This record gives sequence, C-alpha cells and structure tokens, in this order.
Amino acid sequence: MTYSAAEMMTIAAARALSPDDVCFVGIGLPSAACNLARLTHAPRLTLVYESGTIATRPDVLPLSIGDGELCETALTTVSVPEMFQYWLQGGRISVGFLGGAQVDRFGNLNSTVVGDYAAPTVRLPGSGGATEIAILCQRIFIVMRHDRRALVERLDFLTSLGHGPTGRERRALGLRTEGPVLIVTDLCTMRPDPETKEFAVDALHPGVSRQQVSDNTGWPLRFAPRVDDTPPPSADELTTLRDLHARTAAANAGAAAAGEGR
Amino acid sequence: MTYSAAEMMTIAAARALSPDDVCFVGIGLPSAACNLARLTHAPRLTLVYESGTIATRPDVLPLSIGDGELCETALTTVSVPEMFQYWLQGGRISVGFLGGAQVDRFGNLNSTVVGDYAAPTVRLPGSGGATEIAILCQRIFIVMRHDRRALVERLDFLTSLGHGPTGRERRALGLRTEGPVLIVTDLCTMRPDPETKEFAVDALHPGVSRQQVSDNTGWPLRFAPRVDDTPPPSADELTTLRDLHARTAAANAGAAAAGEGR
Amino acid sequence: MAEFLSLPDAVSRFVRRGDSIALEGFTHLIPFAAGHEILRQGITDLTLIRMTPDLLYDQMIGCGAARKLIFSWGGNPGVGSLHRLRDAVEHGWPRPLEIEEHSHSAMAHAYAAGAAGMPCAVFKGYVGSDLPRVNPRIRFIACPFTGESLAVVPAITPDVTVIHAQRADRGGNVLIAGIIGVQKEAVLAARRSIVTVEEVVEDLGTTGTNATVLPSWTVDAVAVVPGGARPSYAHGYYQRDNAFYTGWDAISRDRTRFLAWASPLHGDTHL
Amino acid sequence: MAEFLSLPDAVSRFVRRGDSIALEGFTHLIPFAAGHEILRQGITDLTLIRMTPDLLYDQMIGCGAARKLIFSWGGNPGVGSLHRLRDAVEHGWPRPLEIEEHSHSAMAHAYAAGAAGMPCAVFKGYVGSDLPRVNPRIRFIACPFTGESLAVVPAITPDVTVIHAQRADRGGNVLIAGIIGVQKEAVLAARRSIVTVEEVVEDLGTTGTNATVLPSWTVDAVAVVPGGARPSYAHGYYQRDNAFYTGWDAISRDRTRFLAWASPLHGDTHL
Repeated sequence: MTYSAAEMMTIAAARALSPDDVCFVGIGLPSAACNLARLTHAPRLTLVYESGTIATRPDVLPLSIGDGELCETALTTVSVPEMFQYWLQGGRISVGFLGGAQVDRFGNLNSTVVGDYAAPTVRLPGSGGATEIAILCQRIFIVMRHDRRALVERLDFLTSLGHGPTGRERRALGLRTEGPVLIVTDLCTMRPDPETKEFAVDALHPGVSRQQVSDNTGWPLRFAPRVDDTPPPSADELTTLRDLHARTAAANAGAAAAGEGR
Repeated sequence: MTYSAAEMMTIAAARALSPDDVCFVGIGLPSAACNLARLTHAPRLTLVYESGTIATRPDVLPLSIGDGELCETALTTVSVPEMFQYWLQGGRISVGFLGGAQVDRFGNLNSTVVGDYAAPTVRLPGSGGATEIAILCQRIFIVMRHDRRALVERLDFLTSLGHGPTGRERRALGLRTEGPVLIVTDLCTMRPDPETKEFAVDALHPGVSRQQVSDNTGWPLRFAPRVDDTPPPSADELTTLRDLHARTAAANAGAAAAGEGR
Repeated sequence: MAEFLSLPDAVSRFVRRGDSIALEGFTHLIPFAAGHEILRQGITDLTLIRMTPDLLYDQMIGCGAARKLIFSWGGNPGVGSLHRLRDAVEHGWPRPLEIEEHSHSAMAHAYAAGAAGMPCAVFKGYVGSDLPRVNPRIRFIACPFTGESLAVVPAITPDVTVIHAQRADRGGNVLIAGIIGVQKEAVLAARRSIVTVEEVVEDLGTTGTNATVLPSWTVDAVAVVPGGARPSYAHGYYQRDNAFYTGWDAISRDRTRFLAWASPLHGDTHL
Repeated sequence: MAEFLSLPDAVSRFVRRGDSIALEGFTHLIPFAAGHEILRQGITDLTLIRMTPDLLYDQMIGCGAARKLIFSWGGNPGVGSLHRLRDAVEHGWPRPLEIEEHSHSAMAHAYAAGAAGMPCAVFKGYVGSDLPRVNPRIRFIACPFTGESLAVVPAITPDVTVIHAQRADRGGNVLIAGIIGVQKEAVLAARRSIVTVEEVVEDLGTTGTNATVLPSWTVDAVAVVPGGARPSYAHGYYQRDNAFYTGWDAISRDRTRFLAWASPLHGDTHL
C-alpha cells in the first residue's frame, strides 16, 4: 500500500506509545497518533485531553480539544482546574505530545510569536497547556513538520522548556521529569544524546536520505551512531488510520449538515 | 406551653437568622436552630454543612455532619476540599455557628484543650472547621451553655479568633469579616459593644435574673444600656422544634433497629 | 438570588464599559449570544479574559470592543489562527490590544484562586519558559518547607463573568454538565455574573448527586436563550457547528469580509 | 492498574509497619473493615492521618497501633469524646501518642495539595489562633502581589491511603458517590492505595458524566468487602448504625471493656 509522509509521521508517533502509557493528547496529529495506537498495539492506552476528559475512547477524531465525542466516551470528565491540578501537576501523565512553530536542537519549543514579542511578525496561539505539559509529564514526544522554518538554530521565544537553551538547563533546574525523548517528523525520528541532550536522527522514514533531512533542518544536524530505517506502515496501521479519518470526515459532514451557524 | 431552657436557647438562635442567610451549620444545637428557622420564619434560609452538602433540607436532624440525609436532600454535594476552598474561603457563607468548651468576653473560643497543650487535663476534639469559620464567615453566632466553666475570664487555648484577646486584635489583623456578633446561651443573649467588642447581655430569657447570669459567668459581666426580655417561645416555634426532634428520634430508632453494628 | 431577565436586560444591567469580563467556555457552552448582545449594546473598552479566546473573542476584538486580552491560547481549534486577534496584535487594527499572556495551567489555577477567595494562585509552572520575562504578573516564591521554587500569579476576579449552561430551575439554580471547563470557577470568582441557559425546568434532578451546580445565590441574572452557545455546542441539546468554525477562517482573514459579517452586530460607539 | 486482592492480601502487600496512613472517610464510607484487618495483622508504629478520626482511629489508638496522629477534629460525632484517643494523649495509655494538630481547612487544602503534586498548601487560615504556636508545620508567607499574609502547611502525602467506595468495574475503576469527603484527594496524594468496595459491576455507568471516579491506574489494590464501612454507612447500600456510635461511648470509656471488645482484633505484637 502507498502512503503519505503525513501518514508515516502519525504511524511513527503511534508506535512510540506503550500500552500502559497515560497520554495528555493535543488536537491534530497527536490525537490521531494516540487513537491509532489505542486501536492497534496499545488497547489499554489511556487518553486524557486537557478539556477534562479522562480515559476517553473517541470513535472519531475531535476537531477541537473539547468536542462532545470526548466527553461522551470518557470514563469521567473533570473540571479544567482539576485536570491541571490533580492530573497534570499531580504527575499522573506519562506522555505529553507537543508541537509548535519552532523547535531547537534541544527540544525547546516556541508556540508564542515569530519575531519580537512586543511587535511580532506572526502572533501564534500561545502556550495553551504546553508550558506545564513540558515540565510535568514524565516524557515528552514532539511532533513537527520537517522544514527549516520549524527546526531552527535559535527560537524567537521559548514557550516550553525542552532540555534548555544549551541542553543543560533542565537538569540544573532540578526537574524530575525526563523532558523531550523523541521528535517525530514527516522525514525521520530523532532522540536526544544521553549526555549533551542534543537531538540526533535515529531513524529515517522509507525513501528519505540523510541529505534531505539535513537540508530541511535549521541547525547542523547530527545523526546517531546507528541510524535505522523506519519500518513502513503495515496494512493494519494504514487501514486503521484511514478508517479513523474516514469516520471523522463522515461525522463532520453529518454535523455540518445538521448545524446552522450563527 | 411550658418549655425547657435548651428549647429557649435553640429558638433564640433560630430567630437571629434572616431568610437570605447562607449558614455553615454545625451538629447539635446549631443544626436544630437552623432547621427550625428554615421551617418557621426563614423558608429560603440556605444550609451548608462542612461535609459538602449545599442547600440541604433535611427532614430529620443529623447525628453527624456527614449523615446521608444531608446529601439526599441537598441541591448538590461537593468534595470537602471544594467546600473549604470555594464556599467557606470564597466568602459565600454569611453566618457561621460556633460553640466550644470555653468562650471569653471578646468571643474568642477554645475547643482544643483544658489545661496545658502539651499535657492537657482534658483533650477536647480540636478545631474542626472552627478556626477558619471564625475568620471567613461574614458573621459568627456563638452558642454555649451558660456556666462559669464555659464563659471564662481567660481561655486555656485560643482555637478560633473572636475579636481577639483584648478585643482589638481582629480589627488590627485587617479581617474584613465581622466576627462574633451574638452569643446565645440558655440564660440570655449577648452582643458586642460596638467600640470595645466586649460582649454584654442585651436580652434575658423569661424568668432569668441579672444576678443569675452574672453568677454563672466567669468574668465581671456587663449589661447593655437596654436589656430586653426575650419573647417566650411561640406555640408554632415549640411545636415545630418538638416535631423535628420527634421525627429525628423516630428515624434513629428505626435505623438502630435496621442496623447491626460490627 | 438570581433574577430571571431577558438577555438585553441582563447585559445592560450587569456589563459596563471598561469592565474586565470573562465569557468562558472550553469549546463547549461558549456564550456566543451574550457576547453578541454586548456588541449590539456597544459596550467597549473591555478587558477580555479567557483561557481559549476563540471565534467569539475574535469577533469582539475585530469589532473594537476590547482594550486588553488576558489569555493562554488564542486560536481557531483545529483550523488555524484568529485573524482578528492577530490583526489587532500585529497591526493595531481596529485598535491596539494590550496582551497579558499566561499558560492554561496558570489561568486554571488563577480562576480557582479567584473562586476560593485567594489573592493569588501558587503552582508548579513556567519553569524555564520566557513567559515570565514578558509578563510581570508571573512571580516565583519558595516553598517554606522544601525551598522549591513555585510560580505565583494573581487570582482572576472578573468584574463580570458570563457563561452558558444547559438549564436552570425556577429558583435560579444552574446545572452545567459535560465538559464543564472553568465556568463554575469563573462565576464564583466574579463580582457579577450572568448565565444564559437553554431552558428552565421544574427540577434540576441533582438532589443527592455530586453534579456541577451553581446555586441561585451565586448568580446575578439568568437569561433563557435557547441556542445561546451556537456555533459552539450544548451537550444534550445541539452539536458544534464545525463548518462555521472552518468557514470563519476566510471571513476573518479579510477586514472587509469581517466588517460585512459584523455589520448587524455593530453598536453605535466603536467602529 | 489496580489489582483485585482479598482484603488480607491487600493489607499485607501495601501496609507496612511505621507507615503514615490515611484511612479517610467523612462520616460516610469509613473503611472500618480495612482498619480492623490492619489490627489483625499486628501492623504497628503507624502515623494515622485523618481530618475526623472517629471510632476507627479510637480503636486503632486503643490497640496501640499508632505512634502519631495527624488530625483536625477528634470526637464521636454527636456523642462526645473519643476516650481511647483522650487516654493516649492524657495518660499515654497504651502508649504515648504524638499529635500534629490542624484545622479542617488546613487538612483539606493539604490533601488537595498532595493530590496536585504540590509540596505545600497556601490558604487563608489560622489567623489569630494559637494552633500555629503549637504546630511548627504551620507557617505564613506574604502574597507577592497584595502582601496579604497567607497560611502554609505541608502537603499530605501518605505512604498509603485506604478508602471504602461503593463499587468498582471489572477494570478496577472506582466510583465514589454521595458525601465524597477527601477520599479522592487522599488516594491521589498517596504513594500506595487500597480501595475496598461494596461490589464489582460490569459498567460504572459514568461515561459522559462528571462523576467522582478513581481510574484503575491511580489505585494499587481493590478488595471487595461488602459492608466494609459498617458501622459507618455506604450511600445506596446501608445506613449508619447510629446505635453503635452511641454505644461506643461506654465501651471506650473503660480500658477493661475496651480490651474485651478489642480482643478478637488483636494482632500478636502490640498489646
């Protein structure tokens, strides 16, 4: 079966999840990856959305983090303050997914502004949950489209701490959580060096060259001593993912027909 | 109708409640007084118990602050942390009832120990909610049996702040709540002097003399410029209170017959 | 005790020019109808507070009703940017917009602190982030027992909070169910509050439960506004109009298209 | 993931000599059966934590299982004193009992802080009280924005929390309903936790609701113990045995009568 780079990216992210993980899930690719994992190799995977839905099992992907589907299929739904107090800050989440407009080689993220904060070129949405997800989940998975505007030499703004601007700050701050352990892009996966915490490519997606990855990265990119080939999507993975997207599209079309707007 | 001193005391406390009050209710006399008020002149009176029951309308008096009857007749029941955070500390309660083993002339209360804290003669139950009820409810009503061991010259321990050991500390601490505005005993009612905050008798229950009250008070007791006679219980008040107690006794007898113990 | 009022009466009684105002909702139960009524009445100079300013605040900012925004995530969920918000921040159109920016955890804690009568919220947050550099209302204190550094932000105490809920009973008690967000905290934290509801019922059916209820004595006005959350949704009543959210992107990208969309909502004073 | 164990197995696996332990319950759902099992197994040197130590802790203290009590109100509700607690504090019988004494608000905040991963709880409390003079774990800090003095106490993080709940599903998810007290916070704040339940059901029926649920992955052991809260009560299952509470006064007043009552519960080690 043929597949897109976006599908490969989602599937690579899904594979990184373990059956006993409790995930703090964001909208978009993280949501697709988590639900794909739940529907394939990790049926016990627990999904928590910051809207307060705990152990939700959505049949279709939410467009927003607070969709009714999430509540209707959750074990229970708590208030947003409780979600951030008892569940995120309480250390109950093993994996947090984060993205952003920019990431640097140490997994620090910018989702605030491009340009100067006081007079930005592009005003981005802002932190949302990310600033505390980054420090309070046991491990962080970062998902990004791979291009030079996203994987940058230097962030315009540090919204969410990875391993720190020099790779040493996180440890120095005494945080007990691991921080970013994985970056998944549409070209490759990267993991941090155990000592320097600089991310290095550890697997290339099928058909992607080292040169192609380096050309699309804003810093002089390192490769791990051993670089694997990402196994291509299995038929089961692809079918499950496409069914999920098809169900989602059908549900949204139905809802659009039923809705009226303002 | 004849009546007991305890009935007079409960009825005097009930009369002090206004229809729009939101009361933080303790077990025993405060619970009887609040429910009597709700069943007579203050049908809209809102009762909140620290077990988390909001706007409860019990048909019988609870033996404990967490009785099922309170939950089963409440608008809703919240957790105990929420009760203390959003409802008591949030300033939502207009009247708190407090009692204790000892009260002084400025409405400070001891419910902790008789004797030295480290080697007490009598170990009392302790603060419970009282320490923060005393500072966070808009107004405090104190209910006590009138005797020299209870109305004392000097507390063995200050559990809950009234107007302070000299009557000036509460104001100096900048608290925006009023503190104790009423003491109801089985002999009289007392209110604080607007300036000195020392409690003075403002009404004597029927048949009680000034001498009798003074003899039973552990400090040189003052009387307000005008001392009223407490109106005796009305037939409606007495009947309602006795019906409430009778329903309670019947329910407890029934529950005892149904229960088994360990 | 909550008073039952029409939406125009509730807004004119309880929302004032220059107020700090939270129209809260977390995807679910966003009080669009009340926000539009505020625009219709031309109430301006508002400080808008919300964790997730989405289309409603984009519309209010585009109409020039806000002088300041306190927020933690400003986007069109699953779609993209809020173009009116961006235009105000990036180009000062139709008027400059002051920004006070937090994280979700900070705002959730700050609403809870407001509801709990606290002057500030203390939590584990902002470690290593640049946000404290650009927001002086983020401070740090040491735990007196462990020495650990903890973040502190001021409690959120809006002049007025407006929310939409499923229903009220005849006594004015309000039930919120489903994704409940920070709405209860936002009402309890506010000096004044308006709740729009889908319907009024005889009995909320919450006796003996642990349901999320705002008692009548915590709310100033209840206005019955069926569909008051559209194009957001009301669990148990109607679904989210995702097509409107998606379509908003094109309307809001363009000042002219936005002005045409907004013209029925203009008050007299601000555009 | 919670494991389903017998009560003796759950206690022997998760409760250890010298533990700090919270057997929580606010009149409702007090885990008497689990507490008695701890006595039967002779586990001692415990630091008992509870807002409202009532008959169960009176029994455990009378049996000599505790070296310390952290509490905010120690009485027999509506009846009077806890005579075993008083005997331990006033006369050191059967062993001296160290006391760490708080107010309800402090303990409720401290459990919530423990559940929220905070090292301490900050709140408005203890103003003008003598309690901070006798408890060095009560401190004060200033709000960095207003200067207001605020009380601080350490978070409560028990080695083990034991609660009783109405039911679990087959996956080990636990539902608590009615007067829910601080039980959810006490479990989330603890390193280990045991929940006894009235029954196991196929489906909790909480999907789509805002019910109070402890997911399976927050609990170590679930033990099915019908009647496990008696003489306390379980909303929807059985009522409080008020006669037992009233009758306890006479039993506990007298060391000899208490020892006779307690003899079937004695472990080997502590009396």
